[in-house]
Amino acid sequence: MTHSKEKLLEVNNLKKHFKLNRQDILKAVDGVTFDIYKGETFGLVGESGCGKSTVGRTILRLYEATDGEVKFRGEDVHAIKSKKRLKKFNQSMQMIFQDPYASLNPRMTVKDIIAEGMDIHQLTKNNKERIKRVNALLETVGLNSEHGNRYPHEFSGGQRQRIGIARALAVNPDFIVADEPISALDVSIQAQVVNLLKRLQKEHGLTYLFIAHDLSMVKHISDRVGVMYLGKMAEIAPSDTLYKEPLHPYTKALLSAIPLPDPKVERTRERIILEGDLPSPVNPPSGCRFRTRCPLAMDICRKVEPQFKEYKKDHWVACHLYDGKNNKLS
Amino acid sequence: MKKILEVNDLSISFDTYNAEVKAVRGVTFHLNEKETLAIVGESGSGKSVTAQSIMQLIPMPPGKFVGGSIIFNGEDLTQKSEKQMENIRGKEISMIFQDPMTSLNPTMTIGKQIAESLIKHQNMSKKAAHQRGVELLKLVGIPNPDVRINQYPHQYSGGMRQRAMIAIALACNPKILIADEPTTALDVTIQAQILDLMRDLQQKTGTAIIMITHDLGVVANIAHRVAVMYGGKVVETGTVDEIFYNPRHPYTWGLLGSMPKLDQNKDEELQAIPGSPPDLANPPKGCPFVARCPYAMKVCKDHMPEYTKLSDTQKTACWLLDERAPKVDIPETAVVGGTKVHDSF
Amino acid sequence: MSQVQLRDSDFESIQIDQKETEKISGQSTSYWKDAWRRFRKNKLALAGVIIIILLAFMALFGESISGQNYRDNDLMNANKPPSSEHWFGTDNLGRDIFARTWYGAKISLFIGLMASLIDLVIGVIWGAVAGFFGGKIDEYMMRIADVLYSVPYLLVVILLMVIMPQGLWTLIIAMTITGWINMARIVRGQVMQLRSEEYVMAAKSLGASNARLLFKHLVPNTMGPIIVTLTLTIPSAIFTEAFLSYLGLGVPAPKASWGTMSSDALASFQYYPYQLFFPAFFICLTMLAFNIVGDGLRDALDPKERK
Amino acid sequence: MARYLLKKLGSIVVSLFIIITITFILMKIAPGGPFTSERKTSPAIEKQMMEAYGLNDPIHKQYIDYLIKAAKFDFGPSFKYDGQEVTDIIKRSLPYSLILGAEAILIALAFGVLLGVIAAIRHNKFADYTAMVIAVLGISVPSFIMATILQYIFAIKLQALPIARFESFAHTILPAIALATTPLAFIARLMRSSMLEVMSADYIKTAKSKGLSERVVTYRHALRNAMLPVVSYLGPLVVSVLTGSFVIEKIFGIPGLGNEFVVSVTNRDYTVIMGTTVFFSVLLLVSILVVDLIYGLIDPRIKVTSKEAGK
Repeated sequence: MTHSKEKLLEVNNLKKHFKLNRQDILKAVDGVTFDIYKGETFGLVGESGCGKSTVGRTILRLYEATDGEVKFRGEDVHAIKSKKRLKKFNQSMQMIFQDPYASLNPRMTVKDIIAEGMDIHQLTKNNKERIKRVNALLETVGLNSEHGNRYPHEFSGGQRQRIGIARALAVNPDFIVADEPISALDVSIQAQVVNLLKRLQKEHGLTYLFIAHDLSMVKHISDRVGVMYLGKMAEIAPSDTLYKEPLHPYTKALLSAIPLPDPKVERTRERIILEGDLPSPVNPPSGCRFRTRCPLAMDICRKVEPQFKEYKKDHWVACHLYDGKNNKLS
Repeated sequence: MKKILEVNDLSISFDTYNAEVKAVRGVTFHLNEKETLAIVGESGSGKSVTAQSIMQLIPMPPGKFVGGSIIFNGEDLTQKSEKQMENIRGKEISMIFQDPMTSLNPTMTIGKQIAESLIKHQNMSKKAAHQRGVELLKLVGIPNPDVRINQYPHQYSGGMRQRAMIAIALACNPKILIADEPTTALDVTIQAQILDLMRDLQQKTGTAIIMITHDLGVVANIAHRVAVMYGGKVVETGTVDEIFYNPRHPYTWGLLGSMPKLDQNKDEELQAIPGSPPDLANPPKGCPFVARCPYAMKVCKDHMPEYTKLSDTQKTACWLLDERAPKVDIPETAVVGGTKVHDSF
Repeated sequence: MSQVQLRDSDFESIQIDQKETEKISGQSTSYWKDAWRRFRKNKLALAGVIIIILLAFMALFGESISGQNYRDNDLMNANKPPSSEHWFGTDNLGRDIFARTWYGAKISLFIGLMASLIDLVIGVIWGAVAGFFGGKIDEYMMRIADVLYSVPYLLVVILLMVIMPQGLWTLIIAMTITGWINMARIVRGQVMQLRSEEYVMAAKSLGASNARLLFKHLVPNTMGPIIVTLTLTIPSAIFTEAFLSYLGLGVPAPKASWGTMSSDALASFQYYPYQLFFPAFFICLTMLAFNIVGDGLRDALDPKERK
Repeated sequence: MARYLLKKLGSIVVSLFIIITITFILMKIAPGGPFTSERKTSPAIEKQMMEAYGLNDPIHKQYIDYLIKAAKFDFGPSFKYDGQEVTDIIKRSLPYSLILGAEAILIALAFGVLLGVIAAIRHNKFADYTAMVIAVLGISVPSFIMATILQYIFAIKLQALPIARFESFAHTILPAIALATTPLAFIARLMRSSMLEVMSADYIKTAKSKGLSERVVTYRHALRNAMLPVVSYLGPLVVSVLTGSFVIEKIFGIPGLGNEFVVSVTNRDYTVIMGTTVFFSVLLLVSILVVDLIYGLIDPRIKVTSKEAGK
């Protein structure tokens, strides 16, 4: 692994609950812990409604956390009160969004969209410098200065997504949350964006939190991957390890569910097919949240919530199968 | 193998605010009995329009039938009246759509929505149709079908709605099922369930399936044959093995290359296809892929290549297959195979 | 298929500049330019604009064109049909209806415009604040609006007209006291929806202040619905004024509006239908013009049509 | 459902309380006392009357008295007509207004929906344009002008229908049409756009792909769902008809509640004004509640929307 072991971001027992009405609370994120090292890409996967996007947004303080802490370079993000500090923090953390059609203000020119961060943080001294910098950014993401005067609706999905990347880069961030940046794009365009993100990471020494539901792409781009299920972290491991030796039954099922572009393999596969649907995060199952769909569920799973523990070096899992005395599998 | 459906040189346009968009430009393919044909391509390639025009579901205007034929049972569907089509839709050919959330009528119970086609095509009584509806829900794997049948779509989860859609489509044992991106809006684990169900049902009923998708994984999983569409044209067609193991069109190479392999080295770049798809309001004169093709030649710009027959089943439209063109091997990034999977606990 | 003679040289590789495929043809169009282009194609709406301009012009300068004025009565010449001297005829006091019509236009349009503008200001501020801050603030603000809304609009206006001294501004104030609620609701709904749009999130994550979020992102994107609502509020205000005048609660004499003129003419319309015709016709024409312009703007500004 | 109903009823009570309070305050600050009109009354008699009506009590007592009485639907005596209770006036005039209003609502709904559906089905064709021209004209012609036009054509020129008063069904036709014009036009436009939206929904494609005929698709699938916005317009529809009745009843000389209200306004007969205002508000709030209930019945989703809203 290329990155150092310096922790850039520490997320400790983060919770984000949304109050729906008087009785119902949506526990979108319900106690999630992980670290992101400087210079790495941390992939976060899970099915819709598992809380992965909420994690990203809560880290950036787009949502206020219900409980827990997010430490960026050792400083608790949610404790920042001063406007100035917060602004500084906003500059070092950025986000790339999912929907290339909804993430750009239709009334602003591309130039103004990209320069917005620079304007807010007063990064450029004069208009000339502003234009120069915008053009350089456009160039970086494979567009050119002519595009600056156009409006978002004139661009294709892939181009728009690159504009979104340029906007995030404009403030020279250290850390970028990429919230499903490729899910809305066509396959051939996905690869363009992924390649661009990787190139930028190398050139600018960026750290990514890459949120996605497409496991094969996550594996390709991430150094380590966390798997979420119903607001909880099920497993974290280096991406190769996760794919070669997944521990959590949910991870295994998830991996098994991806159809591979290889007909011969597909024909002979005996895939694990999970029964049923995702339970509601408003009213999650007791004990282990995956037990209602887990083919290996035991008695204890209903009663006790499994702890999230380091099973092997760098390989964390929350499952009673790996509890020592219940450990029948390894 | 008997051909059950033939689409010949089909062209469909749309009048939009600014221009006429030539969405489908001379598409030809066929469907054999009991097989699954995947039509694969990116958004705007014309795959959905092709599928909907088989059912004659394209609203005209703004849609416009430009030419070609769709032969089913020896008759041209493009020449049929609306009344005649009504007896084919739902009975001979059925369709399921991408978004199960919006494809079901929110104010009607699932049972009634299933019963409609049974009453229409099989003259069933309401009671018999209800009974058959319960059986169908059971067939598509919905638990407690006798309770579920009286519920409304919003009481179903996404995966169950798509199951219900399949039950509706299969109610009258159609000869052809057209599935327009049926799993795109679903999560992976639910997608696996639905694909499994579709394969299962095909074995039981022998329905031929046209599967519209952009996901090559889904294609490899379910298809027998594949038609690759780009820019409103079919650029390559063949059996699933031919398309994955012996692709001959640079666009197919590009598609295969842009998918990350599970055992691919992280430092390797993905083989992205550069640029963006062509604007079909103003389509290129020659090969639609020319602007993004790394092997483009002078001829590609102005002349659309004809199909080269590579086997009984594989046809490819590319000038590289002309004897005068330079020899090009399949690039390594497009080579598929040997992926190791762990499918057990 | 046309059989073309191809030469070997046709099979030479060419380098395609990928920059080419990124090129976007055509003029860059902003939202407003695009909307204007669409609006211009709507002939009916354009006709509406022209009618409004003409009406406004006549309201400003029309009164004295025929050499008469709105208040001189001449009982000898009462109830005269249209003639070369009195183009629209005279009323029961012998006043020139042509001059009165355009004087009335001034009053009617002024009331319509003023009431709509006040609605606009209060409605936009109220709605934007409620929608932007959400939560408790929103709940209380909208509760107040709901209660005001649960008394029929015209009833409120009538009640206020009863207790306040009659006059032009009384009329306007009475009309705006609950009239802004509609605008506030529309703006609130829009702001609520836009607030969770990804581009607002993006600006927020860049560290944008609330003021920036509101004025750079939210307000410009609600302009479309606001303008449409405004153009549709004007005819409803003109209608309300006419309605009230009809009930005898309008502008006091000798001032005249289209509403008071129709009201006065009603008693004898069987004998002098032209006295009712002119003001009534112009009320309808104005409302029609504003309505079709509003419809045209809605079509032109609707973001749904832009994809 | 019971909880929902209770909550709604609660908010109606609160709204009513506020409305009564506001009308009370407005009345108190209104210029001129109830007896300072053209009728000359001696100071002694006036004082006596003030006493009789409880107008000399401290203001808070008057307020509480009024609240209690209003809760019992007792709005006190009319200031202008001796010996007449406001409640009696309402009772006497309400039937006229009810019949007229019901007719107008029926006309507006039936023809509005019909026009809208025709326009949507024949989208961008002649019938569509015709229907929409009718609708725009309907919105642009105020009801009182419409009433006069109708009177002129059908009563004066054609002599086909009675010009005024309320004596038989024939008498109600013209005022009901005049009253219905604006809401009819509104419903037609609403119905058209809602129908167009529904017709392009995915589930309509599903219905067509089942082989259902155009007619079945339109009526069984599209119409019902497209009606939902029209149902939510029923509340404003009641208001529109109510307030429209002020002028229409005046023009046609119908002794309905609207007419009473207008007369009381010109007479500054405060108790009648207040009574009718409160009565109208109750009517409106109840009709909005009824709309909510109907909505819940035809749209099965309504019960869960509050849960999904959080997403």
